Amino acid sequence: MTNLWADIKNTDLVVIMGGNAAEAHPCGFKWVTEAKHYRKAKLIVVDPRFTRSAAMSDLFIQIRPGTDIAFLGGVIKYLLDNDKIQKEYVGNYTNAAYIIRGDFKFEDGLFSGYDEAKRDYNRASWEYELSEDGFVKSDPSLQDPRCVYQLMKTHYSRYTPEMVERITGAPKDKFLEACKLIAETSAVDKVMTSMYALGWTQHSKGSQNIRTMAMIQLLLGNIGVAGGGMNALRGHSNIQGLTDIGLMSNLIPGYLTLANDREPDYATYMKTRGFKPLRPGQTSYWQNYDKFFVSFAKAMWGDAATKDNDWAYDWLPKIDVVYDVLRAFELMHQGKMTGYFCQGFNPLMSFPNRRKLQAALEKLKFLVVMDPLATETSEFWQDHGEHNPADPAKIQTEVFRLPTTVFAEENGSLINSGRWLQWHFKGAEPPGEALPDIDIMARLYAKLRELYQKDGGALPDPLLKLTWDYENPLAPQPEELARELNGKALVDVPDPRDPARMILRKGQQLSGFGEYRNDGMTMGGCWLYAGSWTEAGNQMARRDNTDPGGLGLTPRWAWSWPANRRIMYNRASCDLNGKPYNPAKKQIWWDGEKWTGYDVPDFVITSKPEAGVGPFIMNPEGSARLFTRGMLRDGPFPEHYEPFEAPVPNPLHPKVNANPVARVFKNDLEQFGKASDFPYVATTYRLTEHFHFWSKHTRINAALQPQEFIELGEELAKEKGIASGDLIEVRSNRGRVKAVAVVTKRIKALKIDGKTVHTVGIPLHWGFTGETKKGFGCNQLTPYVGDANIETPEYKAFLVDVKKLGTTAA
Amino acid sequence: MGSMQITRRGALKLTAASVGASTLTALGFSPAQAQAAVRAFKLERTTETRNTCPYCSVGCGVIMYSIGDRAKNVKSSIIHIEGDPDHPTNRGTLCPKGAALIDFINAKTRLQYPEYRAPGAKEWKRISWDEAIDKIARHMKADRDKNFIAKNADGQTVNRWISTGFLAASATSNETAWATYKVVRSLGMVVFDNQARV
Amino acid sequence: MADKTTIFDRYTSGARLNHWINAILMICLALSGMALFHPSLFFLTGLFGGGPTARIVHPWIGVLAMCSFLGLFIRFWRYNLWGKDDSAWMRNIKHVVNNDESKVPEAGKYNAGQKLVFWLMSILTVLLLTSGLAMWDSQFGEYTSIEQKRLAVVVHAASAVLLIIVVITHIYAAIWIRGTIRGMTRGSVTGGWAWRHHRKWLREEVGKTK
Amino acid sequence: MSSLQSLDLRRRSATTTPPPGQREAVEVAKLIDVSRCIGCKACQAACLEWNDLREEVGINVGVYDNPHDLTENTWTLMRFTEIDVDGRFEWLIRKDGCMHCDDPGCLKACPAPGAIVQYKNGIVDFISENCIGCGYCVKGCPFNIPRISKKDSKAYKCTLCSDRVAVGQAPACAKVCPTQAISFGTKKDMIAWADKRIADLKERGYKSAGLYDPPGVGGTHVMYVLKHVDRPEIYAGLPKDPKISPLVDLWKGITKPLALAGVGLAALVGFFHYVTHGPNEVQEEDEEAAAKTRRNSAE
Repeated sequence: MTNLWADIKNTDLVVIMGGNAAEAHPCGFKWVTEAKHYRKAKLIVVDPRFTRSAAMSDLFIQIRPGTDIAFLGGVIKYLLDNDKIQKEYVGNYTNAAYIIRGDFKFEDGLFSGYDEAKRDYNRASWEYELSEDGFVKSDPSLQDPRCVYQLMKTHYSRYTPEMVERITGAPKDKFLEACKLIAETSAVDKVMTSMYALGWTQHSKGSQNIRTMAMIQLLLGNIGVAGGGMNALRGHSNIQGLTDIGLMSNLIPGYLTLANDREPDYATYMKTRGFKPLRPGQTSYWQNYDKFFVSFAKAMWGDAATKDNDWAYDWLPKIDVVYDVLRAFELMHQGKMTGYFCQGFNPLMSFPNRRKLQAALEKLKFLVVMDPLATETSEFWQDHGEHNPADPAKIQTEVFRLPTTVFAEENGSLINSGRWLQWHFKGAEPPGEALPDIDIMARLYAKLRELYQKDGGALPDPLLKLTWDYENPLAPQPEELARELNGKALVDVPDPRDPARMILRKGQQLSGFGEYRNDGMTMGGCWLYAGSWTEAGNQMARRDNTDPGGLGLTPRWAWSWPANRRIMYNRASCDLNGKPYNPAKKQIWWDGEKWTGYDVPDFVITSKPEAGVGPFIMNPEGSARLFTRGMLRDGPFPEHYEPFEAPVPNPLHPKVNANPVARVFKNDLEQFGKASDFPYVATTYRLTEHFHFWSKHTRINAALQPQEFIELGEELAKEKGIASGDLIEVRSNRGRVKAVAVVTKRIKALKIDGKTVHTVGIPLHWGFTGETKKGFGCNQLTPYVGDANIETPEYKAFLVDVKKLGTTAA
Repeated sequence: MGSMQITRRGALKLTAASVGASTLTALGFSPAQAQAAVRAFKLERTTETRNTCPYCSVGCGVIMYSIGDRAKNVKSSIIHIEGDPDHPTNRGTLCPKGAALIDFINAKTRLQYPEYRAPGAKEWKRISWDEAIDKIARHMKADRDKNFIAKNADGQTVNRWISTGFLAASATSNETAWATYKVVRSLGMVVFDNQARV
Repeated sequence: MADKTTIFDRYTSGARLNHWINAILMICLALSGMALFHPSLFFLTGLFGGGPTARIVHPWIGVLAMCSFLGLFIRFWRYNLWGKDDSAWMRNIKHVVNNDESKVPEAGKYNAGQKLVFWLMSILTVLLLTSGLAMWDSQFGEYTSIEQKRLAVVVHAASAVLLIIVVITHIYAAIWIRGTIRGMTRGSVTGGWAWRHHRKWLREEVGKTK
Repeated sequence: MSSLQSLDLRRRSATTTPPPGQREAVEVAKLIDVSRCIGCKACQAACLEWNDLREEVGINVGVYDNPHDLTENTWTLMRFTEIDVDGRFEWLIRKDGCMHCDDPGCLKACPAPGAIVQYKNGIVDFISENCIGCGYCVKGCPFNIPRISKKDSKAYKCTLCSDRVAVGQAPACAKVCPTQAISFGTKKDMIAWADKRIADLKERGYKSAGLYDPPGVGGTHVMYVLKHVDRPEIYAGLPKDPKISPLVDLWKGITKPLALAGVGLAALVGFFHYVTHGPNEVQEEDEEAAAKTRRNSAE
């Protein structure tokens, strides 16, 4: 979230699309109901189903799964055609005026530079035109045909309301009604918020779904503004933290990236990460990259990371490709993996194409599951009848199952969607011999260290020299780790202007990432968390909920990254002179000497407005990108591509049907089904009664939604002779699910490009362990293809067939 | 006891009276009233601990109520969880998962001790932590020493290990994440991911 | 005087046993039923071990009572068929109340008042049975709707009250008409009693022994 | 004044002596704003959790309602209705449970002294110790709420968390509700809040939005804000004009003492008849006449 949960109360229009906040985030959705009551806000819900969020909406529009870009592209066209944009904001705070290289083009569904053999683009042409001084050329009048604004206008000219209806099935009149409501928020005193979640990410063009809305929000001037923003409603309680701390194939904490094979040394590595400003006088905050990197290296290896060894650059692995989960299981399936750890994660149920996952796990030599609950993954080798057929005698995988604590049995911090780091406290001892994950990792580390110390082996140094100076090395305390994440001075740090004066004492906790250094004098695990545990103590445990300004920012409750800032890009809530666009909702302002206000300014606080520094300080150009340059693999402007399994060819460009750069493994390609065999569009989702595959282990939740079911519209049910409560089978080309039919008015048949298309809804929660009735799980059906940029699987749009099995459900 | 006496008295009257005893109503006889106090408030004198709901990313504040006052001889056990009214996001409210958190803590399927499943085995076998950690570490070392890629085909140092992977949790704390990150990365593991991807 | 007294058998030991079983069950039913009928009588549940047990045993006693009543009905129904004399007896009931039976037709085994009691008891018993089953939630709860149960409760209560009044009448008559009770205790009545109250029956009995 | 009760009583089932009535208490109410209810079942979960109840894990019968009806464990239940109202599709979600009637039919019907009480604040509570399990409350309730336990044969229903309210807390469901579809406070405040909600709904085009506080049962201490208050029955059969059934009134009203009086009267009539007319005794002439008859016959 660029903003925070309680800030939703400040909005005038909520658009829930690509998510279902009422169902998946009920307590966050509260702020929608508050906005509706106190600000008379409207709620638009666009979804393939009439969800619980839709039940609260003023306008609901049903679309076909996987057509969000078509819908939103149509909105962009409407805004541009009707000049419903926040012009000052777009002109000054976005790259709308910037000139793009002459060789950039888009034709027949492809951007310039496509290489079909590699299924990839050469993205060189997706770039600004630079003048001799190295800065981006621009045309503030927005008239240049090569400026972003004009290119965008041309690009979306194809997304007429008629085309939107043809692709998405959304009736033209309703679509225009939504456009009108959205357009109203281009006024400076009106704001819209976008609440989305996995309904946008879980597509082969997930990143672009989100980008399209981000572009709309920029056009409307709604980013950086209270009640606005792009609000990703993250799924898990600490998915934000896990990502911040870089627990992904290619990440270093704080969104730094691992080096790749083409970067043999630190200097080369830093060359592409220095981020020289692209416009005069811009902050380009990533210029501090090296400070963050070096402090991280010092946190890892302390004295062993020196300037001379490039801060232990070689001890960090270099990547040739990103080893995301889909690739991991593909490698496993090919028999190329030996071992696999699942820490609080249940991939057998969570990843697509369960049959493939099962076969892959059988090929492992060892599997380690660390979990508080008996997950399906840990029991993949057990025979559970039709819900998990297996022959244990034939499965050679060794499985270790290690019991862990739950939230109630440990101290620590979790980061919510609004980037708040909130500390929690232990209330009871864990059951039996269960241990905190930290202790398990520490014991494992101690054992490995012992073995390498004794016997040597492949590159032992990074392991042996890892900083592990915890009071009890077998059970580091969360408080110790949290202080390490924040960072501290390793030596007395002198003031550069007066070397005799020390600005930091050795061992002192850093108060912010501004104190991070690239010379090895400081260490810090994650620069974004600098300020979370300062000399003043644990800021994450703060509990003062006062709310100066009344916007719900509560700046003294817990601590939010970066720098306790509650609304990101908040400089953009003010005009060029530093005055809030909407005085009724002041966040920060220029008081004549400095930036001040109720929030921590997302800006150099002494930077005068007349200096012309852009509000998007992380970007070298200082402005937000309507045109993303080469940042995303599948295009600088979002384009509608069909899901890999779609009921119709792409009406915009039938030859380029699906995302042309999404990665597909060979045997998965063969497993895509055709519309002739699998005529219905399916989508998967969570229900409010359950949390993924956990809450089926809790008695109360199990009773609230006890058994697997599948939702289908009345028209399809009638066609198939299916009544509510019947037992039905849903098949894709990868598997099948037997479940109870819930026939509903909430899913209607759509007219897509002249063809009637039915949608089938498949909730995901049931498996073969826990308190609920046993189920198959929707991922028996889902396709093994991911988003072109981040490889999130396309769980949300695929093809199935439906068959009635019997009249009484088991 | 009160009602017992009533019963005896009633019985006496009955034996004394003829069948016309139904006229007893004329006496306006009424049994003594048992006190109708409402059920005792079950949280009185329980111990409160602040925590955060571990499910979704709204990050609702919860208060856990446990029996015992943390005295030495009392084992704390959480008996009830409800929303933290001071929390600026949830303001005391919870969703159906959060409201049932107590059943997550006490789930029948909570794991109690380390278990091991041997190749081809049909059953779990309980093992000690030491044995589990020792076995896992030896597996890891054997694979790492065998398959560690120090240099790529071009002879460039890459120091990566791709034959064992790690899938990290998304509900563990930042502190767990950091401890995990340190161990995983120092081993050179790159088949490393978390729930953010899916 | 003793030598003048003649004795006539009125009830067999089986009939007596049947009657008293029924009487006891009816009293239990009345006590447990009344206990649940009006708060002022709730203390009567104490006789049955408290409210819940009173609630549990009442319908089971009812089942037993129905069985025993069925026995009585089979034994006596044909003596209770209504005749012309019975109507005349009824019309002149005030003389009976005034202890003067000479102004009413001679009664057979049962006079019209007794027959009325018999048929009222039979009808009310059937009503109590059906309404009782309809509201017996623990056994047959799902077979009736709430509205039907509500009606059943009213019918049950009304029938029960009427039945109790009938029973009171029955008992009072037995007390009032001296010499009656020995019919149900010893099984026999004196000839004088029969002459005075059931002369026709006496003549029939005498005729039988001829 | 002296009383061990944590809440004062207003009514007590099957009791002929009135509870102390001098003290006055503020009436409380729970307001369920159906227009803000997302059907998340948090209330259902919180109710089970707070009251230490666990529902059986059932099956899905083709709807979202789980379990499919109120039970002795499920004192509150979300009921879902898919319906087209005035040409607009709506997914109506109603939290069902005890309405805490001001004139409670259950209490009226209950034969067990003190098994059902009404506190001065309006809460109608079942005192399980006194419950005899007869099920009369089920028959007395105009909303079909109480359920008899299969385990202990006692009647159960929502207590409006009387234990929480007694110590100044809101009912568990009201506190937990994420969207403030459930609020709790004094009845006066709840009506005022409902007015604001109704104004908002009317602005949004729901002309027949209104408060459901049915006068037929004297008003309730659980009230609804409905978008279509003119058609409460579309909300999974919420009764349009609930009243205690006339049959219940018949059996619990004046007829009850009248019936007892009838029984007493019958006994009295007998007694007075005996006093005035004396016993009807067999006379010597009767015996003689009988003996004579026998002799005649024998001849």
